[in-house]
Amino acid sequence: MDLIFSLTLNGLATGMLFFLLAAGLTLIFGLMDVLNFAHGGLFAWGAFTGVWIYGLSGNFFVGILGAIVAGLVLGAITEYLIIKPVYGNHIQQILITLGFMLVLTEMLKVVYGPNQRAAQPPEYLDGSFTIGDVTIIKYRLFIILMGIIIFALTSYVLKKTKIGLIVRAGVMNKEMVQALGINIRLIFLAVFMVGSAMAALGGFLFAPYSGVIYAEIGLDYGIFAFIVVVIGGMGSLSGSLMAALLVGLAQAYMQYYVPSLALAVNMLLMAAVLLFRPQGLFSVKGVSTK
Amino acid sequence: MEHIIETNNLSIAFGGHVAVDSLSVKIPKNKFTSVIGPNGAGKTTFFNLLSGQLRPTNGEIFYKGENITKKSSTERTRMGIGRSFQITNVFPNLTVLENVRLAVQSNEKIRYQMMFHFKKYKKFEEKAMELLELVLLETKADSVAINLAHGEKRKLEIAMLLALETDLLLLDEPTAGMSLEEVPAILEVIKKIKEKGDRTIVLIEHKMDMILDLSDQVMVLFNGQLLAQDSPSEIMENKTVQSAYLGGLHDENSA
Amino acid sequence: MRQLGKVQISTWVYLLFGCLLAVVPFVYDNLSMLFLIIQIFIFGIFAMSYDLLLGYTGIVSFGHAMFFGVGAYGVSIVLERNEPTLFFLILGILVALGAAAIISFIAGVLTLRLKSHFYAMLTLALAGLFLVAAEKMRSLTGGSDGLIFTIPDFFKDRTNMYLLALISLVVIFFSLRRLTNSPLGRVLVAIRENEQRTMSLGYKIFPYKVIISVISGVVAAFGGVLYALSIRFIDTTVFAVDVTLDALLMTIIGGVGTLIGPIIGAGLIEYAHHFLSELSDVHWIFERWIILFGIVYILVVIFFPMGIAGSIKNMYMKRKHKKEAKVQQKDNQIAS
Amino acid sequence: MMKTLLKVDEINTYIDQFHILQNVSFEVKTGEVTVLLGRNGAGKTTTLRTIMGLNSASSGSVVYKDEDITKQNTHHIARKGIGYVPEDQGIFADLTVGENMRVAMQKEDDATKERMDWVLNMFPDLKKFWNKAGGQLSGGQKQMLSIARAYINENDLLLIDEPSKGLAPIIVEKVMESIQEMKEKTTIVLVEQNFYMASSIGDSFYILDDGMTVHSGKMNELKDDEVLKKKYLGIA
Amino acid sequence: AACNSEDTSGGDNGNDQEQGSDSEQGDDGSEGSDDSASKEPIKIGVLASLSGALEVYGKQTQQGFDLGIEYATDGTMEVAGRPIEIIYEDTETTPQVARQKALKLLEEDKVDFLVGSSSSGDTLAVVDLAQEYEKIMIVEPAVADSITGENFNEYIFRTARNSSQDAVAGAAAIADEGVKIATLAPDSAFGRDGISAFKEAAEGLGAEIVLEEYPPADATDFTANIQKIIQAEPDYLFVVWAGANTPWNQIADMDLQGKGIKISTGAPDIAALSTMQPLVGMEGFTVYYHDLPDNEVNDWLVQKMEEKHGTVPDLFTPGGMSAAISIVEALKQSEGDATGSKLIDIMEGMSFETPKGTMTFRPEDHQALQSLYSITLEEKEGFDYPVPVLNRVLSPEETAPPIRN
Ligand SMILES: Nc1ncnc2c1ncn2[C@@H]1O[C@H](COP(=O)(O)OP(=O)(O)OP(=O)(O)O)[C@@H](O)[C@H]1O
Ligand SMILES: Nc1ncnc2c1ncn2[C@@H]1O[C@H](COP(=O)(O)OP(=O)(O)OP(=O)(O)O)[C@@H](O)[C@H]1O
Ligand SMILES: CC(C)C[C@H](N)C(=O)O
Ligand SMILES: [Mg+2]
Ligand SMILES: [Mg+2]
Repeated sequence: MDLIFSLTLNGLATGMLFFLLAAGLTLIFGLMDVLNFAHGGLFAWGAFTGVWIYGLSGNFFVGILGAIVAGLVLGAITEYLIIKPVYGNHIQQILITLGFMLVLTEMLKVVYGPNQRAAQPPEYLDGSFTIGDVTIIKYRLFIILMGIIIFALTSYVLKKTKIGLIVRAGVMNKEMVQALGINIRLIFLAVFMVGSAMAALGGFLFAPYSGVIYAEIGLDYGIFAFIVVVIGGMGSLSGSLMAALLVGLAQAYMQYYVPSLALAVNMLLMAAVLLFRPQGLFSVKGVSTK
Repeated sequence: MEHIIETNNLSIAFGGHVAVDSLSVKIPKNKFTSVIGPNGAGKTTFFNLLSGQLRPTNGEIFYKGENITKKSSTERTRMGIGRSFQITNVFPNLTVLENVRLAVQSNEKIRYQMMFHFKKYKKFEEKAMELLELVLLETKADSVAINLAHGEKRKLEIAMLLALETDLLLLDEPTAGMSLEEVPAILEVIKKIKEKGDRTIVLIEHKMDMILDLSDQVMVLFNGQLLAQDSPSEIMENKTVQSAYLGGLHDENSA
Repeated sequence: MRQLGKVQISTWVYLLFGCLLAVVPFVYDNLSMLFLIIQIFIFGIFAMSYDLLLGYTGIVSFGHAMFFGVGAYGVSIVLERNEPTLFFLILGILVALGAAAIISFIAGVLTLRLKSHFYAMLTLALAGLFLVAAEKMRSLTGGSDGLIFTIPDFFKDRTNMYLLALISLVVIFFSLRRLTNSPLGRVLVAIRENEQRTMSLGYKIFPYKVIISVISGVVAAFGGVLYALSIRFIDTTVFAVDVTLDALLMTIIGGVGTLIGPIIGAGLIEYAHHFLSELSDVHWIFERWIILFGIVYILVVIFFPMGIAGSIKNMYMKRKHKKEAKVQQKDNQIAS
Repeated sequence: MMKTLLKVDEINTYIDQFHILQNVSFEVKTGEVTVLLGRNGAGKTTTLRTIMGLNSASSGSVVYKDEDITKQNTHHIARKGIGYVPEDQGIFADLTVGENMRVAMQKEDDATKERMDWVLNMFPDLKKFWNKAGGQLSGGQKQMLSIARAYINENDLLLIDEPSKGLAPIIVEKVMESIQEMKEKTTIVLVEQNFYMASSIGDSFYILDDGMTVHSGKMNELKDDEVLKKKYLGIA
Repeated sequence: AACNSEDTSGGDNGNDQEQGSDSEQGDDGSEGSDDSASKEPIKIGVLASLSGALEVYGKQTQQGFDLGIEYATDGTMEVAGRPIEIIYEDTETTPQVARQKALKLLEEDKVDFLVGSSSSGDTLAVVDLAQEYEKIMIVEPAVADSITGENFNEYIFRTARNSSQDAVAGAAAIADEGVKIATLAPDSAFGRDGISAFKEAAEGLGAEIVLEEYPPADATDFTANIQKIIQAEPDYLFVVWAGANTPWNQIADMDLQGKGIKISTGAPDIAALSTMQPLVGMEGFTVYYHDLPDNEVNDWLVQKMEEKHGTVPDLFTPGGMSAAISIVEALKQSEGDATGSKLIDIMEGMSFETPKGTMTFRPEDHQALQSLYSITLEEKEGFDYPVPVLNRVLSPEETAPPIRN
């Protein structure tokens, strides 16, 4: 019982972490249909910038702010220079964002040096407590909380405003949206920036979780974010949440009960979902007959 | 009379909405049948069922006496059911000529040939060119399809259908958006086929003058059901058809 | 008529170019450069196989490394366990290609019903599973230590290896060119453009997709075979996403939907890579040469949005059209 | 004398290297229905798109309410009170009918609500399929949705590209009525192949051919001018 | 283009990819350079990851190697009258590139020695070339056993310690009669090999392995494994880990130490040490930490590093230096003859002084036996990372790995 509880809790926490890494991509890939392979670079930058500012200020939440600002700024640059010319063209998106990913990762080393860096949670989030036989790590509860906040906030905005609709409409037919009097360029820019900020935030929150960050985390976890979005279903925020939790739980349980398959669990899960429910678990898109 | 295609209790529902409702019709061979009905009556859906784009939730379809309900659209095309699409549906980044040539190639059953250059089959290209001339599109042969004006795409659609030389032609609003000046030429093409008398044509149109001019019989669909099936003149007199479909326009609209 | 003539001219041009390349090792004996060119040939073959999917059939795969890896491991395992004789080399190649054919057939049947990025992600997963398998089946693959093996002495000679790769490239290029220009090739393009319309013209699209994915898989595996032979060492990285991404990038940079494009792309990427990384010896400013390498990708998209071969082709077409348009305008003027 | 609302002056539009519009000029008077006629490929759609800023004119000007809008962005142009019904309907296929309408609404005030009621009354099908994805509508229903989307905002000028295409006669009639009704407040530029419709609601017309304006005049003159009709419109 | 060195702009921070024999480097070596110019230089090609994920390691090797040549030649940068020319090539941690660069070095630059590289994959991809071209290759710092094991050839010498040595050292640091040990390592060849060698050594010392856990190499969550470890109630948890997704935080969070389970692992380079803050108090071993060895060579190294680069030598710096020293030493004995076959005879069994004390190339598999260090991680004033403090030096004989070629 304790074991199940502990595995579940940790699975959920890991899942939430994945959600935080993937949430930005739900907007950028799921909603805006941009294959942004530089997404991982954004969370690496968020992680390094956040950790740096956290170190300077000594305040974890200032670090969070720093990461978000870094994400917004980088998002704006990325959208304007890299993404704008290639909306609607997946092939070009792949090429240009992969190129940009190299630039981002390498620039990170120029700015912050090539070494890996340690990251610790602030004291009040450090360590763990026990209930009965179960050890509960404080920072994981914090991650779960942050995940819920981000999810609630984003879904609230998407529900209450037309932004989600407009973005989806803009992806399907940009000209028509403009002809309806909407400045789609500005909206795409804004959504991209928000998505990047979410990525950066995810990167920063990831840092104390793993205890270490390095320039290549973007490369290592970028694809992962795509997996979560695809399993969840394109454009569905709640889908991404569920998918992330599912992956987190699957990892936790597999690692305990079937360790020999743990190495393959992400891929197996994605393959299974794609074979039996290709549109993803919670797709909102893909209803069109096209 | 011999019938080329028959449906038996054909139905399809999308979610809760029954778009085609227990439709049992017979379409006489080598005749010209028109299908009319209000927007959303299920005409296109009916075509989609006949051509295999959609599977019915209920009922059966017989083509030349054979049950084809479970056959794919590809197989049906090969059996001789060809169609044009209401929403223009071509190969956008290929040239107009290549669009038609592909249809000719399929009709000539050259499908898995991978050893020879496609230009070796020169007659395909010639045939495609002929068809383009027929629909007044020869000057656009080298244009990429996506760049065509709307009406030009409609003509391309017709050329592709004709290339398949199918026994049954399902035409879904072929002249929608086509200019006044060119409609007669297309009508001419359709008429020629009709006059040869060896093919069956089913036409969906909202242009009543065309329907009256061409049809041997008219089917009226309404809310997915068959409201009437009769000669064109009888249909025009039908009160329900007048009120639900034609409105006040039907007598003036004969320019 | 004119068109036919042109095809032949380009054929001669390509052949001539191939012959020129064949002379290279005899006049220019910088062996490490030869190795680089061999790699270009190999990745040219691999990228062409990718373009069959991407450019001609409109299928994006993130798992093409699967076939490359199967080819590389196939030949390596056979050679590692046996004497490095010509017989075992050929046997190894056959094993590799056969395995690739079977795997691509099964994978194709399983996955090809999926569309666009769903298919892409599924292939990503499959390749990922192959990577795990290679890692785990250590007695066969050596795990992440990889396999070192020897090959018949004849091919240890770099010139011979070079010629082998070149001949393979040329033969594959011309075969694939014929394939893509065949009636079947045209149907592939139709599938890329509009699957549903292709079906209603009376083509069954599924068999086409399976056929092309098998051909593509086998050609990719052959690329993997040559790769393994050229470095005589392989490890699990042949299954990594990077390998697929390389093929993808080469294809896009060169120009999707043209066979010469992937070869140009392979040449450009391999050479730019080589050149830029050497720059770091020139001055420490270039220590971060990877930034420049990334910028190359970005610039290609901006200046050659359709890839190099694609953009050139396009420019040529436009020029032709402009001329025609002018002629037409003149005609009109005369007529009116 | 009626005021000129829109003046298109000698515009030339290229798409890629193709010279599609060659010195097209026309004027639209406030409160009138101006019809653009011409055969397929004449450049009618391109003209409307150039006004909307969706294609850019390489020379010439588009003046709307005495303001040069030639080089402005599409969404700016639209915000000035110009509505557009494109030829291909421009439905957002994955959005529901309701969502399509919601994206289109520039304001959510009472007047908009009123117009919404009016539109849904005219096209009850839209109300019926409110939660259906736009891409699943029938051809005619899409056309209705496209028109409804343009009607929902308070527009001074409407550019409508072939509205009758694919509509049942009875709906065509409704669309004609609606245009008549709106004429009070809204000026309309109409591209239409249905000559019956064009001639009964049009006030003046321009005929385009091969990217050039070749003829213009009052609609009632054209109706009776058999020679002209035959020459440019192929109507006997 | 890379073989002719541009003049290396003086005081920069060691970013030069290559530092040729230019005399400005050693000011006391100015005589002799005249007549040495006439002599054929000795060329050494060093393969290292100078960009990408392992660049930090590559650069440590590079700095160490430069200093090693300087040290071994007393700053003259020449041996037996022949100047030494070093050419660095970046493998980018890609076997294909490594091989291409190795070929370039062998064919174009005609190097007499190969040194490298930062990853075992890169190294394995080139070892056969050493044999084919009959050039000595010094393996540094790649650790895979197979390099001196099943894939060994006689031209290969390794100054780096191999995985088994690590394992033996790890065992020596903690294993004893009746000690219960659980292990945690990535599910990869590196992890599994490391543990199997460790197990052999630890069991040899009388310890009992109660549990082996192999989470995926890219795992982010280790709690499931740690759960099992807690349940197994070992005295020690021995961890073999490489890669940046470290388990340290989670081990600390799950409070293994509080539950009476002591942690042990190899101490990594300084940057990575800073991530081991939670493991203060841990007993383990290390390959090198700059204040552990007590010998002149190391003193020199520490001082020079401070002068030149403003830092202390890190984990693989002494390795680079050792590789350089071994080459110079061998050349001294052969009197400048770089013929591979000749050198093999000299180098087999050769001992040489390095920052880690005396190393000896074992004749059987050419693996250098060397000191490793049993340490405890302690918090120290003025250090932002836990500092390895010496328990005892593990002698070369003690950590000699089994011969497996
Ligand atoms: N794929 C689909 N999914 C859901 N509903 C559909 C789908 N296709 C059609 N429908 C619905 O079925 C009904 C009939 O559509 P259909 O296209 O057959 O009409 P139609 O008679 O061709 O009309 P029109 O004259 O406007 O083209 C419509 O209400 C439409 O919304
Ligand atoms: N993107 C493009 N590239 C090249 N030519 C184009 C492009 N778009 C349109 N054209 C050409 O421009 C001409 C005018 O097109 P336009 O769509 O304006 O005609 P239209 O008068 O609206 O015709 P229709 O009545 O068929 O809709 C046509 O000949 C068409 O082929
Ligand atoms: C210690 C490191 C240099 C080990 C390296 N990862 C290798 O594979 O050899
Ligand atoms: Mg219809
Ligand atoms: Mg038009």
